[in-house]
Amino acid sequence: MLEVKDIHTYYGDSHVLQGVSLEVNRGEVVCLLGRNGAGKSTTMKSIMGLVPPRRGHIFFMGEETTGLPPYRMVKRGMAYVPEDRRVFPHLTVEENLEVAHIAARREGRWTVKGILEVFPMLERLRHRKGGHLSGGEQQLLVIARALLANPTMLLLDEPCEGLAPIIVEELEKVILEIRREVTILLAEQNAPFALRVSHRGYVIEKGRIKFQGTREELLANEEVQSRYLAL
Amino acid sequence: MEDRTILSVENLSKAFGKFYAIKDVTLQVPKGEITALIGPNGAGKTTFYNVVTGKYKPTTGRIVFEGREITGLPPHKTARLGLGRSFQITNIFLENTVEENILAALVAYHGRGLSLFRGLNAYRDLKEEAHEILEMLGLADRAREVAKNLAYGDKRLVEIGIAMAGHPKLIMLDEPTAGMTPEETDRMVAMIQGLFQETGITFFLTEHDMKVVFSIAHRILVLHQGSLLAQGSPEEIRNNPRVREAYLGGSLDA
Amino acid sequence: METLLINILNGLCYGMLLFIISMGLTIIFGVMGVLNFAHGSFYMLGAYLCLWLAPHIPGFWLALVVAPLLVGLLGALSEVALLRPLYGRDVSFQLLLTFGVLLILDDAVKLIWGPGYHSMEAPRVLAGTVPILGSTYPVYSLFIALLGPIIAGVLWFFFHRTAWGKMIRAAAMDREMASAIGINVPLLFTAVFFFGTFLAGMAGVLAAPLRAVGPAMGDNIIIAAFIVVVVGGLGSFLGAFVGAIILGLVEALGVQLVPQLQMALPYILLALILLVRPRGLFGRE
Amino acid sequence: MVRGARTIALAAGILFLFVYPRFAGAFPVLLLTEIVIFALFALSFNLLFGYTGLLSFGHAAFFGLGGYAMALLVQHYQLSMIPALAVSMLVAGLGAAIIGFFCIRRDEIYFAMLTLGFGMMVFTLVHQWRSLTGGSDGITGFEVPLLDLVVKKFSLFSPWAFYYFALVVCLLFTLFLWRITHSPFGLILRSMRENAERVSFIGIDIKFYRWIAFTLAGLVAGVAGGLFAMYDRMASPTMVHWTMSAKPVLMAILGGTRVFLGPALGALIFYLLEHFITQYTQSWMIFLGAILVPIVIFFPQGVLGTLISWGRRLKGREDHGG
Repeated sequence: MLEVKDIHTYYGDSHVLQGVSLEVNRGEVVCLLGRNGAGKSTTMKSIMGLVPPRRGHIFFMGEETTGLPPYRMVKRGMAYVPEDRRVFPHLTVEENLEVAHIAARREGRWTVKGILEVFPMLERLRHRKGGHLSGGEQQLLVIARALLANPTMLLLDEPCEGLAPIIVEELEKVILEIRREVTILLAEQNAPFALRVSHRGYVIEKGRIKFQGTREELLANEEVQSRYLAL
Repeated sequence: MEDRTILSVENLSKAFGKFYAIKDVTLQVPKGEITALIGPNGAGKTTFYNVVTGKYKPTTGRIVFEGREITGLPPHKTARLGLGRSFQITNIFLENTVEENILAALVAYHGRGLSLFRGLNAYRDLKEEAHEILEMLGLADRAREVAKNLAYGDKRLVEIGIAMAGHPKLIMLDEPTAGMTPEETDRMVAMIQGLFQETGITFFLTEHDMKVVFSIAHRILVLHQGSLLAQGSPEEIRNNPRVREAYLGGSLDA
Repeated sequence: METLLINILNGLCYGMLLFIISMGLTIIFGVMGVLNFAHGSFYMLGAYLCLWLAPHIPGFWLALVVAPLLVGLLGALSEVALLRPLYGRDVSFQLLLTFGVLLILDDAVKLIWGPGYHSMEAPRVLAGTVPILGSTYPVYSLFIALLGPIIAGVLWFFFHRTAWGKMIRAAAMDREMASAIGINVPLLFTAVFFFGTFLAGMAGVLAAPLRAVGPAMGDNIIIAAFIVVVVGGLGSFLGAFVGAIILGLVEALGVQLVPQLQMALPYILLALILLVRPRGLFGRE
Repeated sequence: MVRGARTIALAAGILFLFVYPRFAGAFPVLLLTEIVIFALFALSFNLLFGYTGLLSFGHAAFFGLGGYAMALLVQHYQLSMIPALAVSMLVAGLGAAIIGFFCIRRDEIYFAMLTLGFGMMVFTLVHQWRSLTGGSDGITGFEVPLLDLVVKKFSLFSPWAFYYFALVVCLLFTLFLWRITHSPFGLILRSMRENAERVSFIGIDIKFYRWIAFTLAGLVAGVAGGLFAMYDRMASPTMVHWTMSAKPVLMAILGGTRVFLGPALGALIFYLLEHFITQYTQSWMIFLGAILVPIVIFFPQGVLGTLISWGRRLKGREDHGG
């Protein structure tokens, strides 16, 4: 479904991604593991078109999408949950959801009403401003917002960051629930969490993929664990 | 006790609206040691830095540095008293050269900022000192490079260099190894340990990487949801069940 | 007493004009981060177009629709052709560029319509005066003072109840994220610039029967509009409304109460508010 | 190589400024006088904008204060040139110190708006205080004072004499600004432009430094204003209006704010454009605008800044080739 071929991405002069390649098949949850600054978020942003790569190719659903702006990616079925959550702070929960639904213009399972039923916590907070939610609530809102594009694939960038363990458990349930319908690429520092919900994983370090394998392979490889993941 | 403590914080709170980023934190930082403050993202570490160094005014509480109350003093005053800090997000003067980055801090420390009519090049002593600092950081050959062209790890070193150039009595590092590769992290840890042994400055740091924390800190403080959860020696923290439960999870087993 | 009332009405009338202009300015700034120096010139252009169109199409009311559309189109065109290459560059370049547009428009107007001042009749329905407390007051001014709140209501509805309005607000808060949920941001920017300059043009048309139409009218109003949006809080809807009323009243009452200082009053207001409230009355940090 | 080219260009430029007018008619000399004065005005503005990161939109206030002070001193007290200019400089500096005290409390767009506000208050003051300033007519009808160099007095009546006087004064103050920007103080200013918050964490009171920079910039703008009033034989409210404040902004960005002499080159380009366009048409603004727009788009660092970076790139290519 998604194929990233040897992309090189820069921030100004600094060469952040130095040839990242990865693949995600339909129905999979694939995690991208690595430390802060290893290039996880940049990979996600490159795929989404927020920071287009200077070299390399990205194929989504069989077509090349390298360099397409984010809104065109959304139209093709890609949704993105950014690392720092980024709800629209002065829009209410409901407006945050509405805007996403209107903007994406993709019909499918999810509607604003439907999603509020699935996330009862958001239903209770529907008139609250996005900026007045707690971190966990914001995280749920942003995932719900992404789902309203009725995506075929979801990019989840560090959903656990800064969340209390109880919320992380909640999040785990949500991901396990939606992965039945949506293909997911998950960037995480929290390897135990990521490996609980993923089928396969890549380890990224210094802008390069250092290791890839199934969940079992990653769990079994001690060198990877101690060297890259600090488990 | 009194003279062993360089920084003492009493009942410190900082609220943003209704949300308390720091709640009633009391702690002491002993002189001549490396103290680490740990806690999950969002625990309030950076807010703690910002309140202590004067970027934010605390909502309540008292901060005493070297026996002198500094509560609410602005950053330029706390810096002049000897409180140096580095930032989590690289925070240097990107369009200036590496040397100028360090020189700016030296100019400030030596009180030469208001010298208008003598060229910078005439200040041999400052240049030499800047050179020494760059040498110490291993950046001497990059002195004339514009800072924005440095590699990420080197930018982080410049960050430390700016803080060191202020001749601090207490240096507060905010995640010095954030985003670094293992090699860069090792280099940074060695650098911190080297600086500590050479200068005897008191270090205070926050850090994500538990290996780093447990290898260099003499004392560890754990912040959780804005409150101090525990403090003690690395051994005590390692074995504290509340800490393990709330934050560390499995990550201490390495 | 009557003069006071008359002056308050004058203030409200001028304030409402300022509100419409400032609203355009503040939307453009809020969403795109561009401080549009040429905004006053678009306002001026609206007035001239009204002057020119009203006899042709015929009528003021049609001009009220057509002229702002033309101004908005010109605005959209200049956004696409001139501003687009500058996004991501230092803000000062956008300022300079819109200043260049201001120079062009100001001189173009002089070339086409001459350097002199023109005046225009109010539309027939709104011509004449009404008695108020023993003196008389022009119906047209009263109409503007009442139209302002109506337009404010319409704009409020647009921003809070319509899909486009909500998308514009979302893009104002976080441009990158707006794109990442599927909003076509370049198109939205053009639309916003169209809409902002449309409002400027509309204010120009409304001002045409009220104030002298001349080449300097844009340069005078742009500074007033800057003051309004800064006093109110950059990007704030409510701020533009309240700021415009305050500035309108300050100017109108200043004429009566402290005539020597009247010219300086808006600036004194600006300085005082900024020194007390760094982000304006309704500004967000 | 770039450095060598720069030295040569600079020497050639100064040589031209001294030699050319000896062989030129009155009109080019007058034009050149205005350029030199405005170059200094733009350079003083750029101490704030390019070096400290503060966009002042009221810099004409100090230009105007200098001009009015000069005109009043010459008209009422018959001061000779240098003392009159010195006092005007101090008056403008004092004005800048007072206004700066308030303005430096805010930054970015809010600083720009505050300076605009205070600048226009000064405008209102000179516009309304008829008895002192002549209101909208300004102050006219004074003689250009003698240049009293103790051993000898010179008349500055001829365009040539005044030009050389203005040139020397402007070069001296340009040198003064250059010295400042290359001093430790200048380094702190540049660091504040890069990252003001970080500067406060190295122990610098950024407000105080901004205030000093603001005052110095006002001081030098006052010199430019004083010269301009003598050049124009008039001090008028247009000298203080915001449209006058817009000029150095325009010139500095046009020439390049990150290069010391960028604003001076900007002033030159501005006046040459004005001069050549007005020969052909009354509506020179439309052409200025039409030229400004592509310059803004294609010279992202201003003309001089972009030229220098092209030079560097060229040099880089040569180095690689050799």
